[in-house]
Amino acid sequence: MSKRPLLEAKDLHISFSGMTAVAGVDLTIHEGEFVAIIGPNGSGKTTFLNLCTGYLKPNKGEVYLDGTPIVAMAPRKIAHHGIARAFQIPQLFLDQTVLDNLLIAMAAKQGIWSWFQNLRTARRRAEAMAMLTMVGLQDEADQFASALPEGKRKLLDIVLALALKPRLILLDEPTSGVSTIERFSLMETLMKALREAKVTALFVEHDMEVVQRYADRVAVWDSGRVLTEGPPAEVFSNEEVLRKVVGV
Amino acid sequence: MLGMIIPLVVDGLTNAALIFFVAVGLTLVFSVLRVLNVAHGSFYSIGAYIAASLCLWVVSAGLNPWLTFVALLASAVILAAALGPLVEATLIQWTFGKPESVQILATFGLFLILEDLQRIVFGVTSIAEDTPMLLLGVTSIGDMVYLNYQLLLILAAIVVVVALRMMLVKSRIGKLLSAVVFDREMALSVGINTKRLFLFAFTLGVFLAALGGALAAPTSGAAPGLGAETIVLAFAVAAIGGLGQIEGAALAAVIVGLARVFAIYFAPQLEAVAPYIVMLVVLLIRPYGLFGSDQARRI
Amino acid sequence: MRPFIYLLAALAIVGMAAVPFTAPWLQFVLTLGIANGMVALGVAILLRAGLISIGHAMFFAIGAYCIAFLSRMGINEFAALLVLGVTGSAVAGLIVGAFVVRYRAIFFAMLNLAISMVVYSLIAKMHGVTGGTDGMPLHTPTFFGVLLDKPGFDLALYYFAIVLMLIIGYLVHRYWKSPLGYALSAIESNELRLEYLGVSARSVLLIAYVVSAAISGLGGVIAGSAIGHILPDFGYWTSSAQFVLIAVLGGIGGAAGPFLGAFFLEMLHSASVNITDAWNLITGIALIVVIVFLPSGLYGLFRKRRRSGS
Amino acid sequence: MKMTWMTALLVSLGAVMSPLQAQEKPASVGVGVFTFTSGPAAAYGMPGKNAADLMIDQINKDGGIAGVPIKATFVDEGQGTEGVIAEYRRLASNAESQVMIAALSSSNCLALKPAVEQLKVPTVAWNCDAHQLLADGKSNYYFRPSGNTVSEFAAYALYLLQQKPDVKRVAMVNPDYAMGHDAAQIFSAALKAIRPDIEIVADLFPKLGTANFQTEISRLQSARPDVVFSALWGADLTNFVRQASPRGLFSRSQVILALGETVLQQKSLPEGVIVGVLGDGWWMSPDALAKPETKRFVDAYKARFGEYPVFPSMKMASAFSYMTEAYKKAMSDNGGKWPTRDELAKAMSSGKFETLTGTSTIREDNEGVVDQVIGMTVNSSEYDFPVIGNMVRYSGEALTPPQGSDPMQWVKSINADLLASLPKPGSYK
Repeated sequence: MSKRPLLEAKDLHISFSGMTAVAGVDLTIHEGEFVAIIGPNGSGKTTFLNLCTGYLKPNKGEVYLDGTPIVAMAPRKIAHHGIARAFQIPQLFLDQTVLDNLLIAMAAKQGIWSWFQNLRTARRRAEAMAMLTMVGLQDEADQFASALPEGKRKLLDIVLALALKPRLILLDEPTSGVSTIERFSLMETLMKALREAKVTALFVEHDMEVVQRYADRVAVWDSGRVLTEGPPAEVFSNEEVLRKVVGV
Repeated sequence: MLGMIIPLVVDGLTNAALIFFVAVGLTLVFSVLRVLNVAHGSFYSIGAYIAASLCLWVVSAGLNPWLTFVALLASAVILAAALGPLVEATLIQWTFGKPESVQILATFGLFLILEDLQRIVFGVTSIAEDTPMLLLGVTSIGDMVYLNYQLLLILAAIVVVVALRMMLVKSRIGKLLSAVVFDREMALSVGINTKRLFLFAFTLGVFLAALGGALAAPTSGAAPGLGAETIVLAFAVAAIGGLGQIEGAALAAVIVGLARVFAIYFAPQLEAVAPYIVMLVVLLIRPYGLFGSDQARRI
Repeated sequence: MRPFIYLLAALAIVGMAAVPFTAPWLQFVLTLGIANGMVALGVAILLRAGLISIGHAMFFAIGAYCIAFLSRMGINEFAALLVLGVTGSAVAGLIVGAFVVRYRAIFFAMLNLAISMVVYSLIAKMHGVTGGTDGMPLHTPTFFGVLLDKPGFDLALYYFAIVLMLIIGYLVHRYWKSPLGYALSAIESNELRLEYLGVSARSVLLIAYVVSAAISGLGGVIAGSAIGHILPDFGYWTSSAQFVLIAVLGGIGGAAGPFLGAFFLEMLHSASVNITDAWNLITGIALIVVIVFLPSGLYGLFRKRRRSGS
Repeated sequence: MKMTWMTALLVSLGAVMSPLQAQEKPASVGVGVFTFTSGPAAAYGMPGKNAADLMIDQINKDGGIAGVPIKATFVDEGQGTEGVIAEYRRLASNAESQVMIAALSSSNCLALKPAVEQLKVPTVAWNCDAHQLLADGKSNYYFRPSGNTVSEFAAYALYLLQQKPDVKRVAMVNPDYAMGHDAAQIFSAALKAIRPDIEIVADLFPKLGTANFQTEISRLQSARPDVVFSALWGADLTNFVRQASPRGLFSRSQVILALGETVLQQKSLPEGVIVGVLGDGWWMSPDALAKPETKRFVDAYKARFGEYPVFPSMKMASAFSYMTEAYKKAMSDNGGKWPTRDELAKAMSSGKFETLTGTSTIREDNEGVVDQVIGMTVNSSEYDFPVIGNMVRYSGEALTPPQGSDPMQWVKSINADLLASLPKPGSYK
């Protein structure tokens, strides 16, 4: 595993009407890593993702993607630079079919010239079905996204992000709202997909089992700061972490 | 110089007062029901027709002429009572949760219907009864003569602004309205009966529009085509003030009123365009209006 | 059932082609019907993105006034007028669009209304240039090099309009089936996701806006040439609303919808004016009935049939 | 090659489409009457429609046109120009419709013109006075027996200069559309042609359909004009008068209401307002009242509609008498046969026609030359509202720009000699 830094956050600050949400975060994610962020609610985890994707602008600090500063960019520009995102509440085109959702994402990736041909070209279609099959959504291909159960919505949301063939994918609580039974099957499919696509991943997660099992590295957040970071084993033996975050 | 300013101000405010009544109703209904009612202008013109007819009747019946003032108010009440609940319960409620295009079109359909009903009921010749205007007489400011009725209109508009604000902060129903406007979901979740509130708000909106028409009737009478003219102007004013903003509507009305006055005094050619140019400029600088926010939620 | 629809469509086209011989007066009505249908189609493109423009009559008017000015300047070939008229309204669409695509929902509607009212008032005002409310005459141009008298030109225009309707209809159909078309409805359903997919909603809308303005201008060119006289009323807000009305009446489910709506309305109008002059009342009721009972417009009637068929 | 083939096809199709023409007497004379029965302009449209109804009844009672009864189809101009043209074409395509009386609004007339010349139906412009309509002099089927705006508004300037020679400051309030701007242009040009020293102290254009004139009135007060000229009409005029009189406009300035005759019966006008009838009306007009048919028309109108006819009524009535006379003329020209549309058009295109209010002489360009009657409001013993007195009747020849000349140039050419040559106010009794 190369240790080349892919995403570097340097001294990020942001506050909303006096309320500090992120207070001096430094975090580096290396190529090929699966990094988990854990921490109590309101410790600024999602805000951090918003900062990394240009949805929010920091009051102070920088974010570099492979050396390029990106905080000033709009979300769509950052998407072009290779960061894709899946949301805590899946963001889908609910009035379209699952297949069309994915086809739109792929067309978006393929760029402006693809915009004038038919959306459902055989090539794109086949590619899309392959992806859906990989994550087990092939049977729902022609269902409307609005008809999907929460777990599958999550999956589709992630697939849309993957369709951009990103270098880094940000996952906001991929397993939240998913039953404990489905949880691991979802993570398995997800990890399989990520490995196949050779995507670096940063995911916010509440389920400690999931974190322990899948993360290479864990960053523990508390009130807008990175409390500590390191391999899961190490982090979960840290008293303070156990007290503050895991709540034992 | 002063001799120049006074007429500008008085005329500006008179213009403003008349536009304000329609705009504030429109904006109130939008803020509460989130429906832009294209038929709102028709309530203004029907109000004018009823008022004029009532006054004509009062006079022809040889009653005390001061009763015409009662007639003006009564006609607004009558129209609001007759049309408000009816329209809200049938058409408007149906449009809740529908896309804007549907809401606008449904009310546009209503607008078309009301325009013709007016013509069928009241005919095509303009009617008016100026007794109220004449009763109040005139006042000379400098070498300018003004109708006291004009000044009354300005007063009435101010009263309405204050009364509405009072109602919203003091009265129970007002607080409920503000709650619904501020956060509809929350309001629903805490079990506020929005159905009744919407009915009330819409009827109030109709009343305000009708009142505007009624108060205009003694000087301006009622004539065909009033509705179409009124509604675009009301749109302009409501948009300038920020949809859903009562004080916004008031300020916008004054701005548009003054704009018209300045046009008439200094660039008569631009009179007709003035309100729209103001609207365009304001919207390009502040797309959500002077007092408006993205969701146009506050009242 | 699909073939049934195509058969129906084919019959309709044949029927239209026969009109000049079966019911000559209808020719003019239908020419206008096609023109209005064009504008409504333009409006429909934006409705796809959930944006309602109460101002598209301005592009209709701009298209019409463009050719009026050009013919005053001595350009007297229909083909040239057509191209330049459409270009003119497309350019106008680009300028206006650049401003309005930043806004959504009611504010988009309002801004369009405001701009169109300014355009309308200016056209009605500038007597020296536009002939004010009396409008501008339009001399019968040559038709692709052929010099025709007015009846001949009208007839040629009529058939040409039918062909244009089919071509434009097909192109818009393709547009809606392309990613660009899907992106429109994506803007309505989830703009955030679209942005995160790296797509600029504004450029998607700007393209749509320019296209719709161009098509509306085309409608203006056809209507103007058919009437032979251009009036500011073309751009008044009520006619803008009429175009939205037509689009929703016909349905935006397919490119055929707006044209269905336009023909329906023209027929309804021609039928009602002879019975009563309360035609506002009738259109109003028709409109409400349709949006309440046919949420996907007249076009929905055929769509349903097709579904149940396949 | 291909092109010529195409031309041939299109031309032949065009031929197929042009309606058949009836030589033998039809069962009825189909007449399309275009006027406003909805919208603001209905204030003028309805008096016109009433007059049309009445004329048709009377003509048919007297045995119709050479025994053929008139069958009218009314078209509402309020439906918008596109609808108006569509209806015109539909009616024209029916061989039964022989004549069109269209329209009230100048913009509709101008928009109809291409259709009129194309479909070759004799068409009478009954109330659209925009001089632009026939300016090109090329019209073969569009006729206007009722005169145009140039003579109508120039007449007011001349009357004013005769009545109030010392006038210095003039203010104008006109509706913000073509007619209003024409009125302002013609009136002021005519004044300045004779008295360049006259100052226009205010030139206002309230939007058509304005309900609130308070600001305009203030503006007029502050301008302190000797004379206020206005071509407002319909509800606008009523509102203007209602709002202006209590504020003393009428007592401070000499007011001219070009279309004031239409509101006389509303009892709202004070004495001494200069009003006219845009042509030769019937009010107090010796010539008109001398005609028994006019008397009959007026009385019947009053009886049926509860008010006296106003100038739109008279213009509509005149359009009908013009039409009937044209038929008689055409039939005498072709030996009693029922005329084709073309023969009727030919008959309409020249000659002197008796109308209810005087005569109209049709020129080469199909423009009717009519006299202009102007007066001032005076209280009268026979009516419970002020009527027109101190009248003058200017001959049409004197006030109509010669054919082919640029109307505005002609207005600028008006001079003191012309003024001197005209009869004086009060001379017409």
